[in-house]
Amino acid sequence: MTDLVWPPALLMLIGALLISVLRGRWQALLILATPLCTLWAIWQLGDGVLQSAPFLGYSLELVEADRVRRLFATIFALMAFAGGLYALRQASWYELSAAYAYAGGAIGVCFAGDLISFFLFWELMALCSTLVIWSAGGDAARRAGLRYAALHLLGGVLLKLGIVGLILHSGSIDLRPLVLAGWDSWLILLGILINAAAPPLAAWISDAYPEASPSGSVFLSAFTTKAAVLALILMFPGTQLLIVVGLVMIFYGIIYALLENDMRRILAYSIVNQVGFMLVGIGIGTEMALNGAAAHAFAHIIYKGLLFMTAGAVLMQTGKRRCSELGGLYQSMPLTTICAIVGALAISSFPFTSGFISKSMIAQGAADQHLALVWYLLTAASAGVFLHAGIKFPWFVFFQKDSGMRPAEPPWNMRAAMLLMAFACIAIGCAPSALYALLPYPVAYVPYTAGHVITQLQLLLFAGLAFFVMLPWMKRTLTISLDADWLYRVLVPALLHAWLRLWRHIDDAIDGALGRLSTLWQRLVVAPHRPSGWIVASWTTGAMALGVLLALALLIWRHLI
Amino acid sequence: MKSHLILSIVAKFLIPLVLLFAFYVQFHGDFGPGGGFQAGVIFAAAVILHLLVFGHAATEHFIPTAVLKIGAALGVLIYAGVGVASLLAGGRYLDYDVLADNAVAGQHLGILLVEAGVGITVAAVMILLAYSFQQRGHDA
Amino acid sequence: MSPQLLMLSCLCLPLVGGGMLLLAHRRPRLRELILVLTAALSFTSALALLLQFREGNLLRLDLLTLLPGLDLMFEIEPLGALFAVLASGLWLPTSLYAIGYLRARKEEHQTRFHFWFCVAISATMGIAMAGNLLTLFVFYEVLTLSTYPLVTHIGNRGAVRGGRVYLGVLLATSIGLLLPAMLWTLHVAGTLQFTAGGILEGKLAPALAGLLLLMFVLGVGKAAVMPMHRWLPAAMVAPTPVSALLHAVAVVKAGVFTITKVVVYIFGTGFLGTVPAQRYLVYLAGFTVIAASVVALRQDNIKRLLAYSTISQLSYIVMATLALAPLALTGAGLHMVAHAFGKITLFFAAGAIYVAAHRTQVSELDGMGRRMPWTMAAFAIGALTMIGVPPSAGFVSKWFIIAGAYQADLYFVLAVIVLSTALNAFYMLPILHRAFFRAPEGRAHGEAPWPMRVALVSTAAASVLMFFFHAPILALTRSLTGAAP
Amino acid sequence: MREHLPILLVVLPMLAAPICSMLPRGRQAWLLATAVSWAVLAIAASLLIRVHAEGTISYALGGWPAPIGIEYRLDGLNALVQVLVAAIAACVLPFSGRSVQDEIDADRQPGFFALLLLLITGLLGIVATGDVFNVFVFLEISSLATYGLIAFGRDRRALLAAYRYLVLGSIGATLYLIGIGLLYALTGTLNMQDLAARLPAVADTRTAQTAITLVMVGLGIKMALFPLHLWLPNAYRFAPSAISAFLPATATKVAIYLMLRFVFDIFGVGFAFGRLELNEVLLALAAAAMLSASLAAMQQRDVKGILAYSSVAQVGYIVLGAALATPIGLTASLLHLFNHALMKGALFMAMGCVMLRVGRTDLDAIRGLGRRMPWTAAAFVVAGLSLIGVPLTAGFISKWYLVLAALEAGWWPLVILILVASLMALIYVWRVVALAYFAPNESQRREEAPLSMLVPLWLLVLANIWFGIDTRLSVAMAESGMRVLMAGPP
Repeated sequence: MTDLVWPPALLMLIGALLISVLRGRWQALLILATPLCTLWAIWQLGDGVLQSAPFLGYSLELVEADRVRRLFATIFALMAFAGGLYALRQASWYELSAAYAYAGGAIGVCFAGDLISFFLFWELMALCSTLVIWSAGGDAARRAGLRYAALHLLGGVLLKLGIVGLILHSGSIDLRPLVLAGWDSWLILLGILINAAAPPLAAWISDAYPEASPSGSVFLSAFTTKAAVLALILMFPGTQLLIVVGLVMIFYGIIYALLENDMRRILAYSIVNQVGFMLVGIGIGTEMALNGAAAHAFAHIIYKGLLFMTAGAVLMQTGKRRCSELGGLYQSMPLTTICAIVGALAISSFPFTSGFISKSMIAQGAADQHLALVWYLLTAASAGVFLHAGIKFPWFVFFQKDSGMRPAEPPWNMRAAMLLMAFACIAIGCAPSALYALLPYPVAYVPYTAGHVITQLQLLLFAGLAFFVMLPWMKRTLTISLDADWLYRVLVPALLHAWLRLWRHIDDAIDGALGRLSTLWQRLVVAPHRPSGWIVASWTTGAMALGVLLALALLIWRHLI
Repeated sequence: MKSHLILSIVAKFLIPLVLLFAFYVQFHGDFGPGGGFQAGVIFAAAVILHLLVFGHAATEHFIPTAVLKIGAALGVLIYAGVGVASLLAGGRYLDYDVLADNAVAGQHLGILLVEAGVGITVAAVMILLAYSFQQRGHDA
Repeated sequence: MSPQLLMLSCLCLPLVGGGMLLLAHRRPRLRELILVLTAALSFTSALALLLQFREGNLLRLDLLTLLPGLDLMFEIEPLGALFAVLASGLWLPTSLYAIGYLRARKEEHQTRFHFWFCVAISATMGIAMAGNLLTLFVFYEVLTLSTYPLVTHIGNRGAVRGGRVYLGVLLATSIGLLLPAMLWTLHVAGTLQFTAGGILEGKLAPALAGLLLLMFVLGVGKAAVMPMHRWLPAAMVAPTPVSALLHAVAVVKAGVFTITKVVVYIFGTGFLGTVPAQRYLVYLAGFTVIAASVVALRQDNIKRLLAYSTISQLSYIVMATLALAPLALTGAGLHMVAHAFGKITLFFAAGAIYVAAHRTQVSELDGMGRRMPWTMAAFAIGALTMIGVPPSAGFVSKWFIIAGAYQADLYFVLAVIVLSTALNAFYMLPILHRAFFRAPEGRAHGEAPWPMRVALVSTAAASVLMFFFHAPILALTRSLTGAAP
Repeated sequence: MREHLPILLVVLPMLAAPICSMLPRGRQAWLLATAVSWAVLAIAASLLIRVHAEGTISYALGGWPAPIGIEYRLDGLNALVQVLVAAIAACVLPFSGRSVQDEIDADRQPGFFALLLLLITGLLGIVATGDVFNVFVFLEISSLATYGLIAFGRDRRALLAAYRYLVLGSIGATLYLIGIGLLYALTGTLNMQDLAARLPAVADTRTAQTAITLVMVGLGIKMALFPLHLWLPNAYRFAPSAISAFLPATATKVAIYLMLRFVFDIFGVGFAFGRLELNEVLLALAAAAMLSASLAAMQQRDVKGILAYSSVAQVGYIVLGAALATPIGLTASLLHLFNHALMKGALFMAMGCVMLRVGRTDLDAIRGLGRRMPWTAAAFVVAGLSLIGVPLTAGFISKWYLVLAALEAGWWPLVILILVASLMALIYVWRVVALAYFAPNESQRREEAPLSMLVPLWLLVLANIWFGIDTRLSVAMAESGMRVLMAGPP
């Protein structure tokens, strides 16, 4: 049964490999064809375990498909295609190759039927995403990539610890819903949450993504966090803790995004915020909420990809990244501006965009469970999202005061990619049933009721009002805001340096002590034994004889006493 | 060498006496206290006195080093030879009984020879030592 | 061939080859042919031995009896068979590599170099097959002495100084601690035979057993557990083929191999479990793992960095062995192999860079990935093995070490693994970034000579292959834990 | 004739000595001496075999039976020591041919060989005799010969060294003489067995105790027991090569044998060690010897100096084993006595080769020796390994036994001590080896020593390996010697 299956992840990886070998037209063709082939393969998969392989004495379930896995794989493949199109002419071959392998890892995670293969693909993602960050070149990217890699390898190891422990204690390697009990499941959760960018370990996202190349950040925005969301759906549905974590993430994202100046950092924080919504959905754990989380992930990938594409286009055309240095670009980049606005509306759940139909499902899920507080918070957060992502990003970048720059529109492939994504945002928003059909559980939810639409519009209106009222406060942010990343930006290096200093001190102290001891030893013990020392130096004959007699006297005296 | 008249006269007077005494000790060793070792030393003492008083050249004149060397070896040879002879004669090592026809004669002969060997060697070696000390002084 | 003859040939083939090398002194090509042939034959016989062993033949060879109860004898057990195959197997690429290296560097005394290399391999085989502690000790010392001429091969002042540290530490620890520990063991147990389940149980008070174990762990200086680690960085004055095979595989693995043998066959894991002090040695090894990684962070010289990384990785194995759980022992055995593949690749790459570009510092590696893609790709795989990331051999072994730590309820080990993984990433990844993501500078140059390239690519490939096809090795190391109930 | 072998063994070299001295040419003297040494070895070996087959051999001199007459008495112990002395002599004499030719004036060579034969006579006599006064006589013969031989050294300092040895040696001999005089006064006998039988009755007297002390100190000087070793280093260093190869392998060994004989067979362990606690003194001195002399050896600038100090340290090992007074300790002691003779003989012979070709033996002369004289250097390495106590060499076996003995007696610190001293041996041997092989030398001309020197040298080296691998013979011998000693006074 396993013979006829094309593992989608494998196709993607082969594509990645070939991209690194081929050049020119063939490479371009491959870039566009690989995700599509993968997509085809994804939809060829039936449900259940389709491919297994022996490893570490276990039988791995390399490909196991079901609805939610297919959903995520689909959007990953689509995103790879859009990203590939966006990056087609601009990115280096190694960035594309790494990005595709990264996507392959993400798709592999989607279909991993057991913990071990899940982990293997998980690590692949971590490595390849590091390469994507590094591909941007430059020192900032190097350092950010390094921190990123270290943190993710750390998360990977935690996950590994958890997985090994779980396998050892339960005897099964199956990837299945878990109960939070014991070290192992906590470690697994922790490992996944690091990838989901849950505070306080969320800082890597705003640290690393903005340092990637324009196309790199598009890829990055899609896979890592959403793979974590999928993992949580598969392993921790209905874990109450996730509601709390999700809410924290939502507000953390909003607050930092509001304080932030760098446009891509704003978007990075908004990822945290959006993933927070999904986590809340998973934490609620009802079919409705899980559907909502999955749908939101799907929608989110598209509009966040779109936003990063527009930000990337601006960056590429202007070379500027700070909001305070940008502005007035709508005049020369109208298409980009429109796309950015579409994305911004989608993220703010504006009716008739994808965000509206997915985010409201989560809220509905909360309402169904009579989680009033959660519902209120989610609603308030929607306003916050509109503030930072829906208005702040497009306003400061494209409108505001005129920066005087008149950059051209980006190349055709970027424009095509942006248009594709913008179209998808609106298409899903207008015809939600297509997306709903893909969701894991049957959907009996109608987003477009009058009350719902009006409520949402009111909310957005007041939020928009608030933004322009508070505009003076918004402008002052020229600095980089301090985040939990000081932990590894400042504290860890400081600790390391302290350790190294201590180490050197200890070393010196030991050396010093050894030195003194050896001097003493030399003087008291070794020196007399030198050829000129008193023990060795030729004694006069008389002294020798006297010595002998003394020894004799001593011995006799000893006996006679 | 500066000549010391009194010393040389006394020496000339003493040396024969000492030599005579040496021989007495040598041959009396058979019966009473004495023997080859002591006799050899006394003999050598006489020669050493001659050496001290009259100088190396004079002494060497009548007791050449070569002779002494042969003497030293010869003495040992005599001593060991007697032992081997007793072995060959069918007895044990230094078993003088078998050296002559009867045991008493054999004892006499054996002891006489052995003591002679010892005496010769000791005297020769002592004199050689004295010679070499003398020589060293001159070399330097 | 009878198993005994096979064992003897494992031991003697390198020596015979070495002798023939000396005879072929004046004909470099013939000499190198002999070298490669010898390595290949040694590998074949080690492999044959392994197969014999897996068929369940009793492989025992009594060579000679020094004193009653004190004999030189060999007996194959799983770990030893593995070690023998590993060392001789890696000798083959190393000999190729060494030929390329020495030729390219136009080194003097090449015959002498190859000869001592043969002797060292023979000693390694002796260690691998040793049937009792005395035999092991004898070959351990032979290995120390025979590698000295290799370490000081260059012959300048620095080499002599490094060699002195090397020899001093290794001999002082082995004579000052290992030998007394061995004597003590003999005195207490009346034998030195490696016996499944150990020979000390019930014969030594736990407190004293702790002391004895400490003497063993520190006495085996080759395992480089701190504070006995200083020889390893010092030995980096050696030509790279030496650092590669000896200080990534043969010598250091002989150290951890000895510790493993002592733990499994002298103490017995069951008995050692009752020894309280054993925990502290786990802590010591864990400390070494972390501390050496931290020191590696600030190294700029590639080989020194690799040396500290080796120290860290060795203590991994020691730590896993001392965890005493069956899975941890399996992990220790696997890690011996995995680290060997990875580290030898790294050293090969370092040497190739030295030969082709005359660079020795990490800070000089900018853009090396463009200039020497094969070399640096191999280096990357080696680095991933060190970190333990799939798809590399290190992943497999660390997996089992983690599992073993769970089995033994040693959360300390887990913490060490977490921390060291992050640290390893911190000192390995910047090198990769430099090599691949920076523009090359300086004079253009190509790859190192082909024998070196073949060697390093093959070991890198082995490292990846072990990730996928580790079943035979796993089976072997599993049977090791079968010997340790 | 067969029954006279015990005396022939002693008489043969004694007869040959004067003949040697009268021969006109050094070459002839050398040939004679060599032939004699081989004959002596043959006799000693046959005696050893006979002792093992038939038990103790007693030979009364001059037909006077013991205890009145002088008795030669061979048992498992002294038959072994005789073979040792004879074997070393048989190796050193062929070796000495070239080196004597090189180091000593032609007209003095016959005298040299005569003295050497006398030395052999003296040593064999000490070992063979069962009479304490006869021991003194042979002691004097050997000592006088030694003084003369050392004085043959080319270096001017040889004379001073010989003189110092003469003074100290005479003091030692005198002490010994006074000691046995006291014993004679107490018991009225000089025969060892008789003495042993009569001694217990008078053991409580101060005279007896003083006598023991005198004998022990006298012998201590002869065997160079720390701190009475001061004469030794320079004597060995400046003596002619052949002599410095011969002396450490035999002379001190014979003195040690004598001490063992006195302590175990005459005084009895219970008296000497139990009552007088001499073992504590010996242990302390042995420990001091091992550490202090090794330290000194580590810092010598001359290889012969290194080896000389090492000899002092090794005496410590031997005494250590004996002072434990257990069967295994004694076995270790005797084994080491035997093995050390082999290794030190080989080492000094190697230095003889160096002396011949390089003309000096300081560390600078060793530079690049591995290339210049590969066989000699290799021999030095192997014998050096044996000295350190590396497995598969003879040195390992005896040290192993020593450690076992210390462990058995529960003397942990001694184990450490032995290992530390071995480590120091490692260091001082290594200094030489490293220079020989790893020090660059501008003149790389190859000039190996002649075969006549290499063959005896390598014989000893191979013996070192042989007795490191096949230990049956040496251990059996040592154990039979041990049994003699452990049996104690009759």
